[in-house]
Amino acid sequence: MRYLPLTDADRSAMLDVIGAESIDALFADVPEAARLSSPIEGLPMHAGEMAVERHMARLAAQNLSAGEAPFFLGAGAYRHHIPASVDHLIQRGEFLTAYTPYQPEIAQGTLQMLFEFQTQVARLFGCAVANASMYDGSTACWEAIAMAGRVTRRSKALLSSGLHPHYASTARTMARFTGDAIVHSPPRLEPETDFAALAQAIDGETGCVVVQYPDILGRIGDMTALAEACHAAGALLVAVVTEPVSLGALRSPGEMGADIVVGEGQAIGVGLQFGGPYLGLFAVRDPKHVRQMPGRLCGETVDAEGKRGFVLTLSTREQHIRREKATSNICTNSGLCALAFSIHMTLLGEKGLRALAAENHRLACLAADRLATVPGVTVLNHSFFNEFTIVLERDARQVVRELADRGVLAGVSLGRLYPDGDRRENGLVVAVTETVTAEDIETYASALEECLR
Amino acid sequence: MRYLPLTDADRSAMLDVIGAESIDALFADVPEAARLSSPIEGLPMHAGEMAVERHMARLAAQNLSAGEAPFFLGAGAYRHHIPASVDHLIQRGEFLTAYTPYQPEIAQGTLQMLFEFQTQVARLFGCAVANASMYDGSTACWEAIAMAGRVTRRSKALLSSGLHPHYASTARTMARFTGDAIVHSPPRLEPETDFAALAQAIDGETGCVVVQYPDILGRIGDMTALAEACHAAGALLVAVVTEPVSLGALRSPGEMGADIVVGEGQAIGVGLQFGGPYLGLFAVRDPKHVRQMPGRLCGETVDAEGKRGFVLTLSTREQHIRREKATSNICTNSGLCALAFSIHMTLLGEKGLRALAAENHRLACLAADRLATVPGVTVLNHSFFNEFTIVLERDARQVVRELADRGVLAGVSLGRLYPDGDRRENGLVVAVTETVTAEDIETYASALEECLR
Amino acid sequence: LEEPLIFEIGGADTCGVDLPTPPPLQGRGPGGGGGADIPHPNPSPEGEGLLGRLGGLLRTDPIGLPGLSEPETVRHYTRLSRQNYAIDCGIFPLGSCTMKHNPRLNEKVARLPGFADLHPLQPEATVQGALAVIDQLAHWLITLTGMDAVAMSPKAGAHGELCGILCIRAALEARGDMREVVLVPESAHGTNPATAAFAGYRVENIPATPEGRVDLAALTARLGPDVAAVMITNPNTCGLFEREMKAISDAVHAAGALVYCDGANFNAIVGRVRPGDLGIDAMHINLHKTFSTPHGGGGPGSGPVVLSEALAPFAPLPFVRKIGDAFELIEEGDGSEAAPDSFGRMTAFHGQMGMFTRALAYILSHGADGLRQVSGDAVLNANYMLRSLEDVLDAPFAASGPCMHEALFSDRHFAEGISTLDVAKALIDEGFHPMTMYFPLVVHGAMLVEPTECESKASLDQFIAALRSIAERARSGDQSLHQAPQLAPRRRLDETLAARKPVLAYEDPSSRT
Amino acid sequence: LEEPLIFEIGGADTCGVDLPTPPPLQGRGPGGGGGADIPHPNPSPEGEGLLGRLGGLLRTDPIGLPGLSEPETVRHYTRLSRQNYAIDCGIFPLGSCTMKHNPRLNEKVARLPGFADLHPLQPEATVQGALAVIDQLAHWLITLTGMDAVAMSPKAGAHGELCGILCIRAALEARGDMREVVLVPESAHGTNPATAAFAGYRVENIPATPEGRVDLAALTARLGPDVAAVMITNPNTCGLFEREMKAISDAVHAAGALVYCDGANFNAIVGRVRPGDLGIDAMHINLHKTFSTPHGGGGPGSGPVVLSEALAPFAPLPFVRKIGDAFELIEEGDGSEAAPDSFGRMTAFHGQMGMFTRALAYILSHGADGLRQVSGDAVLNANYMLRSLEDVLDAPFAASGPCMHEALFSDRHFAEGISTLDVAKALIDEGFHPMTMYFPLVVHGAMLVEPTECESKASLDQFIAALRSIAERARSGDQSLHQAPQLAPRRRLDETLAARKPVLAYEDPSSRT
Repeated sequence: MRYLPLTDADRSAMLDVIGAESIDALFADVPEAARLSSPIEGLPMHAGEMAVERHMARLAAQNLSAGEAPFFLGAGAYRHHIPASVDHLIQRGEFLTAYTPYQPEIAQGTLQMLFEFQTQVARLFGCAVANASMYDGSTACWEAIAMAGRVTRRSKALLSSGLHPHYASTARTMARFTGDAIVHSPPRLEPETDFAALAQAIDGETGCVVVQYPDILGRIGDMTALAEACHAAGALLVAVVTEPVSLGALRSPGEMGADIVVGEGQAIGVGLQFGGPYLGLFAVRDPKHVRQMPGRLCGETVDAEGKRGFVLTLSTREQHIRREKATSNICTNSGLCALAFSIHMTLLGEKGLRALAAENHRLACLAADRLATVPGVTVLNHSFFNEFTIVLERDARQVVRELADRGVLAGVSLGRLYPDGDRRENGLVVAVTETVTAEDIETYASALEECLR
Repeated sequence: MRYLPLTDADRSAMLDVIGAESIDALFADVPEAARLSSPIEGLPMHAGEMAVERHMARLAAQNLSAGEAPFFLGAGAYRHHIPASVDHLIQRGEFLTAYTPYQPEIAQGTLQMLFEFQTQVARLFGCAVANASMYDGSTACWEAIAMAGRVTRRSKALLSSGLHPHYASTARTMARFTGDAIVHSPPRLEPETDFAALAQAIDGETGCVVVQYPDILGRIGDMTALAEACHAAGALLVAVVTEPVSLGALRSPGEMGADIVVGEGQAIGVGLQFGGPYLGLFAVRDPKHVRQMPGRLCGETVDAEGKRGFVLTLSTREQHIRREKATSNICTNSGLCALAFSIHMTLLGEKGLRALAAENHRLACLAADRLATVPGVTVLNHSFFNEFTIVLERDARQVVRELADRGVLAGVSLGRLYPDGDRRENGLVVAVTETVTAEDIETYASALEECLR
Repeated sequence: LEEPLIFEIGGADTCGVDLPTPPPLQGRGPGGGGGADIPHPNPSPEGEGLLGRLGGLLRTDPIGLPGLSEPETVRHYTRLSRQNYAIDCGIFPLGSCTMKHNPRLNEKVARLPGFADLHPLQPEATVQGALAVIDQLAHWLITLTGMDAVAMSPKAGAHGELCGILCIRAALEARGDMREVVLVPESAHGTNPATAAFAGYRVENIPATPEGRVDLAALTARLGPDVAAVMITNPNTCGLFEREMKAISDAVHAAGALVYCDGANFNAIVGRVRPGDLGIDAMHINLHKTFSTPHGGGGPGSGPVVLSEALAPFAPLPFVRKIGDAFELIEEGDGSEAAPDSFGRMTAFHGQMGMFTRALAYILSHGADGLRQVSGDAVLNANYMLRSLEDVLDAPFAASGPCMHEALFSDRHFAEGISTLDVAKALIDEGFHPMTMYFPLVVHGAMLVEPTECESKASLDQFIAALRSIAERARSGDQSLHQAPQLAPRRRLDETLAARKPVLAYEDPSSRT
Repeated sequence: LEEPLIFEIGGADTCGVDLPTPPPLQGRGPGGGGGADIPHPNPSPEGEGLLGRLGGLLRTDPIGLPGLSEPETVRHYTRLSRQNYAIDCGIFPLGSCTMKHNPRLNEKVARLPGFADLHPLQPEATVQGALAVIDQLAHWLITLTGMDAVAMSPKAGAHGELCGILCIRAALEARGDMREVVLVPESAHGTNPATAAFAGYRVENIPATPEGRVDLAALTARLGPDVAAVMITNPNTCGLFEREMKAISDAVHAAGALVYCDGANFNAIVGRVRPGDLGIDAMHINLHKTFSTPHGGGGPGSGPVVLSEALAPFAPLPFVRKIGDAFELIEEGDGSEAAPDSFGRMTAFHGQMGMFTRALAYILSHGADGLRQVSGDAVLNANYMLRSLEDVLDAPFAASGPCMHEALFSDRHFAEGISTLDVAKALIDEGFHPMTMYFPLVVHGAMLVEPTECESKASLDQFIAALRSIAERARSGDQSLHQAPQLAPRRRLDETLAARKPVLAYEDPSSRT
């Protein structure tokens, strides 16, 4: 067994030191009835690397991967080109196989990277402080709602209808147990966001308003007025960014007054991975809110010789110190994904991020204009970044399946996201990144035309 | 341009320090007529990573790779399973992007690895000393002939007809310029090697006899008597091993009296790679021959504090010191491939190498027996390790092409290796490694049967 | 050479990527009618007039993101990495935070485009292989634990705890039983009480016996109609197997409550004991601990939760179901028929797929026989550690029977003024990563050593020799221990300063006050 | 912690692979009738009686190959690697041994199964994409050099030199011209004379002018009917461009000889000067130097040779030819019609395919414009280095015009007893890899610094500052320089001992005498 270094001779020698007869004897504290005397039945025995790789490769081959087809899915997970050096670097054993940096003297690599990551996220979001990452965007969104509750001591959260439905679902699940009140309804197929209506709906119970930017239908709303309305009412504005590349072209939520900005960082450096692991981003505009933040934080300090160094800090907020009084039960972050994000962002830099955003937007415009020429297709959006919604004359979920059969991964149907119907089922969210070619757009449009004929 | 760190501002500042007006001005010593004032015509401009990757992936997709088809090619290059950790480790930047260890104090990683590699090769070959690798098996073979000439001061080399024809060609090319005499003819389709005939042919001019083990047709010859005949006549016996996995099952050439053992190390750790880079192995049985060896050598020593360390040594044999009097003009070795070999060999260890060899032989026997049942197929060999020759009733080169069309990579036809005809063209060399499944063998046999029908 | 921050070496004009088209969006300012009037250095025909579609929110101020060319980037992160210790560098004996060898095959498999390049919302017909991975891993987890179902979507161990507790609460609510208290042993991971509190429960501690196990009598005495669940870690954080687990479960069930098992230490018993046989109702499994998925400096995790028959109907969405030959993903829309009692969604998408592929490859590599050897060797290594050190280090539960996967020591024999921290830092100077310090809280100056099955005897002997010698120094009061580490990239770091004056983001020197 | 040798930690029974079938070949001994009588611990039906086919040569004695489990293997090589300096760790300014950044895209591309998993003898129809790679790279090399053809199979630079010289000799022989002498400048790489000697030529040196270039007058005077070829390195190893290259070529050609150019330094002029325009007949290109293929601790290399029209017919087999839409590989069998004058095969198979894919990806990434910037930045960086240091280090050719890609210094200003070696080792303690030492031989105590285009200005400034301070110490006679390096994994190593009592393989302590 290739992962086990002990030889039988080692085992005997060690059992002698211990004074035990056998390895089985070391399990004497397990009641005999619960002790298995041989390998569990119904499972195969060990296998060589070649056999395992063949098995897994066979399963992988049963999927249609994004690179094999013109690909237009977004809705919270985006396919971008990731430079090869990102994956090379995150596979360095010193990053890949390190644990949480509990011993900072021998973990400065991870810690300095996290400090850089926090700064990148804070700047991207227009915030003062970001944490060292969370599970993903949806759980970060819930944590923001929970934090707003702690800050405002109010338990009602107004969720924009443009918030990703999985994020809203997640919040609703959690709120069911914490007793918070979540107000949310699915989006209407209109070209504009519901920010104005949300501002109207704020009341004295409202702890926070949660908006997505750009939203689930790809619409871009100015949150300046909404932020003012929130603040006037003593509520916090939470902004959710599921496509961080957009902030290479768009003003940051922090700049417009959002108090907590959370996001899904997957688009930068992490990849699609069928949904996980992803990267929760979490930042606050006002440094005074730091002590109410969930998740790990890395801070600068000095060592005994006065050299700059980094440590995990403010951990008195966390569960391993505070136990039941912690700001969150979160223990793990998404460190390796944060590293990938930070490396990719460093390769891009300001110039690259802006150029990437511009290219995404250019191609999305191209696609929107081309798809609008297909009979039976209406483009919903007036504004969008790299994702927009088209409305068909029949159920888009079925169209997506038919297009998949024709080798086009056409987008995310609203029927899948909002199975309750209500006239949204003809909507289809189409994302267009730099990985899409003009030829892909043409293939898509032609296939769609045939399909709708 | 992503690989260039200088900004335009940097360039200006640096030109100021230099006192030059422009970068172009730094090329003033180039005659103006030869200086290009703009990018060379007829070539494309720079391209992004995604575009380059797409281009290369498109070319890669035009090949039928070994993993996509039942695969039976050998004849000097063997497909074995390489554990994933090998490739991970050779991609460590500290190995991948280091240069020749000219500064040993900061190159102990490479040097210790080479010392371990030399020891592994020497033990595998039954020799006293191995060098730190050469370009590949064919050039190592020529270097052995040249070295035998230096040792014996005789210029005639008898090459076994079972020596890989490319190796013989390479030697013939070199000998044409050095004035050495190479005696070699293509193999006859007989079950036994020509070792006995070679022993007869040795004369007073003969500097060395070169045999391959197992030979190009897969036959295994005992070289004990031949070694004795060589030594009696004052000649050296050079043994060539193109499939080092065979030495997990077979006695080593050194044990049987070969004086110089060379080989192609590609089978262990390196992979097929369409022929290169590969790994030349070179070892001598008698330590007194070390100073006539070509190529780099790594040796043990101590540092100023008495700690064990490793350095390149005996470089007075080499071209950068000896210039036109060097033992060889070789400057580069195949360091990264040697690393891959050494890691793979360490993972295997004695136990794994023996088991791997046994598995190869088992499957080869299975394949030989099955193919022998196909009408019109004769198995030539009485002895073989993981490769044997079958004889068909028509030109095997055409059969190989037809089987490729049916998705089976069937082996190497003797017509390709020996285009001179002479009744060898019906021969087909079939290699069977642990990567071949019983199902592959069955597919092959069925396809061959259909093809020969 | 000290490695600077990217903000100190990168520039706004430096870029390590080449993008397909040169013209970036540029403009004088946001607002107004958008971008039609924005000068475009190199307008392409398609590019004209597009900027108006950004809703008038074009970003114009500098963001402050430094860029590095690719060579500088590779060098920056390579140099940073070299300041880290990792399992690839040596033993990483963090008790309760199992750090095993991460097989490179698993990294390779997870990167197959057929897994890595799949969107979570692709049509089911295009992801059958991915759903099969989830299903196969689920099958192994259920079989190895002897349970009835598994929720795959939790993102990490603590998320799994939450999932389990929410299942329990949903099940109790479904029968109209609004219990308020969750009992947690004093030695539990901090996540246990935090999770229970998050789910709206009041947390009460259960005491331990002097031998380091749950006090069954005290527990039974506390059980009653207000107790919703008991959370037990088994093997526990003192490294001991809870001998009375079955009796505990029976007592809890008899009182109408449910048993949550913290499965962080499942690696000690995998393949040898099925928690389902001990009567537990829910248990999360840290894939990185038991099944060796990489933890990359603190994450990602993955925390599937196995469930008893009683809790299975309440598991979260989405989940995979096999219908005939095809796999289906059950999501909200299918919920009303397919999962009427599900407590809902815990996260976007379906869980940590990238960890599932790795864990499945690990499990298939070991097989049923190999996993049994894994737990056996892990326990053997820990006991070897315990017995090789108990003469120089106080081992409070050395008499409580064999330890499981980790050996627990205390600071009791140290001289005045020498702490567990000093010993840990001294290990750094010997070239080792220290053990877990000051956990579990029930032992003073605790040192929790978990070698795992991945260490050779030679490696253990080296570590034991180093720790023995440091222990001798600690007993004799060697004050130089306070100076450790001296050979690490940094000396001891001032954590108090970091917390008192938090600097959590880089500020440009020009903008610092 | 010192890292032991695998022979000190591995065992014959330890294994880091799991092979598909358990029964290994075992036996009492070789010889006799082979294997029918050899006991087989676990005979499988197919396995019986097979051992006889090994020709009676079953290996029975221990080989002495230690094995390690996978975790131990990963750790051993990870630890070893951390004792290396590399371009990924910092500047690697080895003049004449260009060390550029190795892009990771190229590593990825080379590993595509469609390239990495191809056998060199597959039917041509199944490797059209691979042949296209060779053809495209050849097209670039020909275009960038302004030559007529290229031989792709040489395995490294020195192998390429040999190829070029053999072409020259074959061409001369073809016209019945048996010349005997090859002229080589004193400053040439050692491979030049070694190659010429190997090809059967007598080597004579050409002197240099005081400004560091070939002495045209002396060369012309030496030319005559016995001279077969002149080997010139351009840019030369003093870092200077040979201004008179065209005149040299013309003179050589006028004397009936041919011009070989050592293209090791082509990286200085790529995209800006086509050697074909300077009249050369053959030049090898080190793909790792100019086109950034990794050199992995000393190899592999790859040395394609571009050829003039006069030499093209003599190029070695095999080569790729495009016929219509398909690529063909011309080998021995096709030779009589396709390549009647080829001097033959230099190596098995077709060359360093794994390097071709990387070099092509590098070239396509940079493009014609990028490669021009590459050489420009490389020369800019070298001149910046030269001008920033010439006040503290003797720069013998500083007045000879701008340097090309490398800056040359000498030990002339050092105090008595301080050597180039001391300065180099002191750089190690500052965290840098030293420059090339004692080459070229024409300059006393030479220090040849080649920063390459991959260094940022900040990186150059750091290196310059360190070297300035060491140069000051060398001038003032600071004897502590002899102690350097002190901060490396090893202090200075005893190379004399290594050569005097060579220990070239590990011997088990038990078997040492």
